[in-house]
Formats: sequence, structure tokens, C-alpha cells
Amino acid sequence: MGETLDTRWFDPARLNLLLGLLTFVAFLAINIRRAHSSKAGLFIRPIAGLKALDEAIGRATEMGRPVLYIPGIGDMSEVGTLAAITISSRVARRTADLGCDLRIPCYDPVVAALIDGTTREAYREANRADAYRAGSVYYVSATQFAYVASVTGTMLRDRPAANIYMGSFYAESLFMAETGNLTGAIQIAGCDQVTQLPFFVCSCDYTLLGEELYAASAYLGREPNQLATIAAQDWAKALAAAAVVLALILSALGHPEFGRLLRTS
Amino acid sequence: MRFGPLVVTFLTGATLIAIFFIPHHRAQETQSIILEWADVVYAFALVLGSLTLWTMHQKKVRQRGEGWFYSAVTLVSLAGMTILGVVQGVSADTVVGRVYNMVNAPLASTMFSLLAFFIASAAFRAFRARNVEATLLLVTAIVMMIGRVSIGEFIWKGFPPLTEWLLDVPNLAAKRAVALGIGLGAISTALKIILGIDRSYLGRG
Amino acid sequence: MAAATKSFWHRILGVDRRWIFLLVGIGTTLPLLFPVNLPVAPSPRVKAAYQAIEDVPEGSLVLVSLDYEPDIMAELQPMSIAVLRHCFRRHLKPVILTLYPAGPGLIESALAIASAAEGGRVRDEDYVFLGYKSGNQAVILGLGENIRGLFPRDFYGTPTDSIPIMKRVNSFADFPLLINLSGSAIADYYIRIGASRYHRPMVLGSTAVMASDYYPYLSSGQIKGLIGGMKGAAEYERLVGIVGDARHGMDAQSLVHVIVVLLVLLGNVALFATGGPKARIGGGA
Amino acid sequence: MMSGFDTWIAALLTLCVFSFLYRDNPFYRFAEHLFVGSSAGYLLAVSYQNVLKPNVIEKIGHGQLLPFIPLALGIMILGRMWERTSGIARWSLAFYVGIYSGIAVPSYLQAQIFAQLADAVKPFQPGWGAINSALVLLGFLSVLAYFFFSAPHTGLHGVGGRIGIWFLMVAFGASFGYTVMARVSLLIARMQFLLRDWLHVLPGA
Repeated sequence: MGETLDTRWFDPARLNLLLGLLTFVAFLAINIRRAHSSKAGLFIRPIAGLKALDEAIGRATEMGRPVLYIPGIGDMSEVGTLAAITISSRVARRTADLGCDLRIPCYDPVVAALIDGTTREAYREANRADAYRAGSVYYVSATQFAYVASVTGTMLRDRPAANIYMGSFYAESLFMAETGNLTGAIQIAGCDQVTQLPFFVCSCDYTLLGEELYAASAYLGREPNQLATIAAQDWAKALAAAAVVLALILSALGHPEFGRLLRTS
Repeated sequence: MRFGPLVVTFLTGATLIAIFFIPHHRAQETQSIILEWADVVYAFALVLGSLTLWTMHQKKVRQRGEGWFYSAVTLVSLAGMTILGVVQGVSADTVVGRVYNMVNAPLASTMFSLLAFFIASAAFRAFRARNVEATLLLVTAIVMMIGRVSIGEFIWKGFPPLTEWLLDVPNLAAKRAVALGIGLGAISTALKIILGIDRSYLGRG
Repeated sequence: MAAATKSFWHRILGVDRRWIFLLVGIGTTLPLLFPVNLPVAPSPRVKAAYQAIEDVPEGSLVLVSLDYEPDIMAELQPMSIAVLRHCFRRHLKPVILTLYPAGPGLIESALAIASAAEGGRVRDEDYVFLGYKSGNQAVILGLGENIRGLFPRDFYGTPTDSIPIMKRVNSFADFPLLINLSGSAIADYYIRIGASRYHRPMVLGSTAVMASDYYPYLSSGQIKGLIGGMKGAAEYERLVGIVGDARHGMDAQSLVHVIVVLLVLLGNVALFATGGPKARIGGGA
Repeated sequence: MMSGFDTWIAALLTLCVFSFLYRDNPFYRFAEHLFVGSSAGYLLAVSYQNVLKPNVIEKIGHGQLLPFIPLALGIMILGRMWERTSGIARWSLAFYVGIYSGIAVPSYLQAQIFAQLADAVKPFQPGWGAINSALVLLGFLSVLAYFFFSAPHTGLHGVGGRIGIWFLMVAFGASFGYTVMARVSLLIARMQFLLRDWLHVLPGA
């Protein structure tokens, strides 16, 4: 570091990370094959909040009131935002099918541009391109509380029947969820920020906890390849749990070396 | 038609993963350049977003729709801040800097402080001992609220260590598992996009 | 049970939330007007943060990234002042930067207060203020490579190459300690890159909410100490031996906590008085 | 420090926001629209001053050619303004998504997965500490079990998942209780501003 330039083409201290990544990619490949070869498909347990998503959109349609979809205040460097974009396209497809009004205020301008595209496409696929209103997906301001002010204003004035929160949320979570609770909307949240989960749990009807947000983005598609990624994650979790237990037993027997393999630089 | 963009995503994604494992200075410099480009793309996305914001409110003002006056407020402040900021700069001694401290900063911190009210009303409404789970939630929260402030120590010396224990043991255990799950979910979501398994972000539902 | 009492408890359960808001408002204002000054006891994490700064050899440069804007300055500004005062008192030389565009104004004011309180400190000799740089994660990656390249000039326009003490540092690796006070994902980036990738000892100050998120990093040793929120800042003020805004606010803090706890207890009494626990968690009234 | 006029504006806007607690009203609506316009404009100006000017305009002015690449990508994103050209924005978005997906994979792998695991395998502490270590392990494994999607929550897995939910609830309660403090701090600071800087009924700065 400092003045001398690094000329190595591989960092040996990161070998364990590379092996970890390759293992995960292998799990992914195996599960994709499994998903395609087995007739019944992979078993993935249902996620309660997702069924509620359909019901909420249905109820909004009956009531003739809009659905408000809030993709969080993460930027693209947070993967929760990517999940929010994927889920938005499923939600849009559903509102397009049912002919329900959808509003998506965005915090991040890139996310707004992406969701605008996915939503248009969803309406086109549902043969309802005409029903898509320009301005349904809009950028507000990449300033946390200016965004919140605008979203809560929309909640109070347009009275959406369902508020769907998906993505990375920070302090604003409670502000929006409590305002939504006040207006009596059905509220469904999914968030990968552990600190904000308690607020969604307290103020929403259903909450996808942590990684369920990511699982939801795969689950909603119901494509074998997507489901395979959930199974691959489960394998990795099982491997991690086994590694932890094994390492603890080995270190109790006086061999702490195994645990050190997990250290990274 | 979408094949091209998919290749672009794959190539940039794969390159950045590879760079992580390559300490060579050329690789690191390449990464800096790519990230700088990303900043520029983001800046243009801001322009795009602000233009749509402008059009939306301009339409309301022109049609004299409900609440058009408020849209006019947005238009004036948006145009004013942008033009002055581009011409004069944004540091604390400029008009924009002053407006920021006089308008944006107090609005942001007051909005934020409203959470103190909401957290009290949410606690009152949701913390009811309806079942085991809800009871655990409510008891931990109460211990935490009392134990973290000075008055907790007056009531019982054991409160502060108990809150530490709650944070260090059950909280740590749960958060570690959640963090691991989120990590795996995030990696697989990102890989799905790089490998083209999930294309919905490009507009395919 | 008499019908009148029953309807009282029902009314408690369905009370308009604005009455709760009013109680919280009063609970905050009264103690500010009539303080009683409850004492503050430092927690082990804050002590560890204090100790990490104590352990740096006198005269060293420390990298200080103050990443917050006015909306959360309530929690982090008193912390910045206390930490800077501690650094000055120990004759450490902070090299300060911010990743938020509205950060510099707050930092200048914190520097002015800290420097004046510690008998005056000289810019570019006792500290360097590099100013703001956009790009979050990209900047932090750059800090590992070439700091003077990343910040060719400091906040006041002085070329960084011409500042004598800056000649000693150009990357994370050159600092014995990294201090980050932030209320966002910036802290994660610093942990991932500064602390994990470059193995720098790091002290983190965060908003009270984010703090518990970082406990795992504390126990894994990726960060050395953690100051959480206004309470953490008050504890730090106590360790350094000063009384600032954080310690002034602690009475109101206690009272509002008591109000919220009493409200929750009242809600549960009402719940049992009106027919006991049933229904589900969450959702709500 | 703010002048008298600026303090007055800031204080009045603070009151506009507080009025939201009673109900939605024209003052809040005004503050909301002002805030949106002023913050969006500020961001635009900041990104011009800090990104577009130094990284594109000045570099191209110095005869560099490389900045034309991000400039082109940025201009392409503006294609989203019109239906007919909106497809062209896909290329820039694909590039942008690729970058952040690529960065996410190794960073999450390192900080969320390996670092957490490396910590989880630390040997048990001696004495009473061992009980805490065992509880952390139990919590970790049971919460992982809760998040295991490939099997139904029955049998041993069901029991694990149930214990996992308890750990999660305690962690949530801890987070909630811990957060109350932060929110109240922000409200205190706002009140300090109103009472001290504006009304001068508190002593101090």
C-alpha cells in the first residue's frame, strides 16, 4: 500500500471468499438442474405476506381506490432495492390485470427510471398498455424526509386502499407506516434493514422479514430458475450452520484452525 | 432486443466481481473509473427525475387542478434552487447554502423528530400481550426503554446490564442469523441479475 | 363489572392518538425548562471507544469521517464535538472529511466549538479539513488508494500536497485509527472497506437506532468501540469531562421513556379489563 | 449560526411540520411541497457542482476523451423522457445495474457472511460466559431454521422455527426500545431550537 504499486493478479488472502462464491454458484447450478428435472418442481414453503399482496390489490380494486407501492429509500448499491424493482413488476402486472390504479413514488432517480420501464412493460404484457398512466411512477426527491413528506401527503389525500412497502427502509419506515395505519389502508411490508422490521411488524398487517424480501422477488415469478435460487440459499444456510457447529466442536477439542479459514481480508 | 443490455449487465457485473479478487493497481484504477462513470449516470438520472417532477407539477398548475398553488410552490423552489445552485455554487456562504440551512435542514429535522410521537402511539397500540410472541416483544421493549436512560439505574441497578445482555445475547444471535440470510439473499439476487436469470429490471415481468 | 368502568377501558383502548402526542410533547418540553440533571453512567462500548482514542500515540494523524446532515445532527453533532475535543486534548491530529454535501457547515461549526473549548487549534497543523466528496462507496475505496489524489485541495482550497502533516498519509494503511460518525450505510462501507479490507482499527459513532446493528461487528473486533446516539454522546461527554447538549437533554429523555412505558402498561391493563388477550400480533386498532 | 430572520423562517417551518400531528392542513401541505422542490433542486445543483462539472465538463475542457463515455450513457438515460426513445435508456440502466450487482456480490459475501461466520465460530467463553455463547448459538441456529424455505415448518424444524421466532421477537423488542431513545433525542433537539434559538427562554448559545 502507500507508494508501492500492487502488481499481483490475485489476492491469496481472498481465496476463501472465491471458494465460497464458487460453492454458491455450484449450488445454484445444481438446483437449477433439479428444478428443471423434477416434475413437481422444488418445494418452497409459502410466505404469508405474499398471499396477502394479492388480496390487498383485490380489495383496492373493489373499493376503486389506488394501490401505493413504495420501493424504499435505498439506492442501487443496496440489493434490497433490486428486489423492490422485481416485486414492483409483479405488483404492476396484477394491478394491470385487475384494472386498479397504481402509484409508485420513488426516492432514487435511477430506481424511478427502472420501475417506470418495468411497469410499462407489465401493462403491455397484460394487454392494458392504454391503462398505464404516465406519471404513475415518479421521482420525488432523493432526500429522505422530503420523500416521506410527499408520500404521507399522498396517503392522506388520495387515500390508497393498500400500501405496499418493499425494499430498504430506514427511519422513515415508522412515519409512513403509522400514517398509513391512520388512513386504514391494508399495509404489507418487506424490508432488509433489521432495525426497521419492528416498526413494520407493529404498524403493518403483514411483514416480510429480512431475506423473505429477496425470496419474495424469486417466489412471485414462480419460474423454476428463480425458485432454484431460494433452494441454493437454503443449501448455503445449511452448510453455514454445519460449518459453525463443526468448527465449535473442533475448537472444543483443541483444533481452532478450521474457524480461522473463515477470516477474510 | 434486450440481449444487448443483458450482455452489458453481465460484463460490468462480472468485471467488478473479478476486480475484487485482483489487487493489481490497474484493476483498482479501472474500478475507480467505472464508479466515476456510474456517478455521472446517476447525475443524469437526477436530471431525468427532476424533469418528470417538473412536468407533473407544471401540468397541475396549468390545468388549475386541485391544490395547484402547492404545485406552484414546488416549481418555484425547484427552479430557484437548481438555477442558483448551478450558477453560484452550493457552499454554505451562497444563497443556496443559506436557504438549505433555513428551509431544508429544519424541515428535515422536524419531520424526523415527529417520529418521537409516532413511536409512542405505535407502542401504545401494538404492544399488547395477546400471545407469547407479542409478550416477548413488549417486555423486551419496556426493559430496553427503562434500562437505557438514567432513571432506569435509579429504579434498579440491574437494568443497564440487563439491556446490555439483551443486546449482546438474544439480539446478537437473531441479528447474526438474519444478517447471514440477508447476505445470501443479496448475493443470489445480484447473481440472478448478472447471470440474466432475473430480467424483470429491464422490463420483463 | 359496571357498564361505566367497562366503557372507560374501552375508551382507553381506542383513545385518539393525538392525546398521546400531547403527552409526549409536554414530557419533552417541561424537563428542558426545569432541569433536574440526572447522572449518566458510561457503558462498556463507549468506554472502549474512548480507550481506542486514548491508545493512539500522541501526535498521530487520525482519519475522521463525519457523515451526517442536519436532520440527524441532534444525535451526532454533540458526539463530533466531544470526540474532536478528546482528540485535541490528546494532541492527535484529525484529518476530517464528509461524504454528505450538507456536512461541511456542521463540521466547521463543530470544529470551531471544539477548538475554542480546547484553547484554540491551528488549521493544517493540528487538524486538516478535506471537505466534502461525492460518491460514498467510491470515495471510501479511493481512501485506500490515494487520499491526496482524491482530495487535491482541502476544504479551504489549500493544495493537500502542500500541507506538511498530509505528507505522512495517503491511504487507510497510514492511519493508526479510523473514526466514523454516521447515521447511514456509510458506516457499513467503512466497516467493509476501511476496517475489513484494510484492517484498520475503527471507532464508530452512530445514531442510537443503528447502533444495535453494529454489535456483531463489535464482538467480531471489526470495530473497537461504539458510541450510540445522544445517550452515547452524553456518556462520552462524561468520560472526557465536559457538559454539552447531550447531557443537557437527558432529563427529557428519561421522562418521555417513562411516559411511553406507562402508556404501554395502561394499554395492557385496558386489554385485560375489556376481555383479555386475543387476536393477532401487529395490525392493530 | 443563523441570523434572526433565518431563525424565524426555520421556526415557522418547524411549526408547519408539527401541525401535521393534529391533522393534514394547508400549512403542512405548503411545507411538504416547498421541501420537495427545494430538496430536489438542491440535489440537482449539488450533483452538477460535484459530479458533472469536475468529472465531465472540466475534463472534456482539458481535452480528455474518456468522459464522453459516461456523458453518452447519461444522455441515453434521458431517452426515458419520451415513449419512442425510452428503449435506449436500457443500455445505461443495464450498465448501472451491472456495476452495483457486481460490487454487491463480494461485499455482502465478505461482510455479511464470512465476517459473521468467523465471529460465530469463536470458541465458547469459559464459566458463565459459556451459557451466553450457547444461547447465541441456539438463537443463531433457530432463526436460521425459521428462514429455511425448502421444508415445511413441521417436526424438529418446526420447533426450531418457533424458537427462532421468539429470538426474533426479543431482538425486535430490543431494537424498538432502543430506538425510542433516538427519536426522543431528535425531538429534544428540535425543542431546544425552538425554546433557545427562537424564543430565547432557555439559557445557552
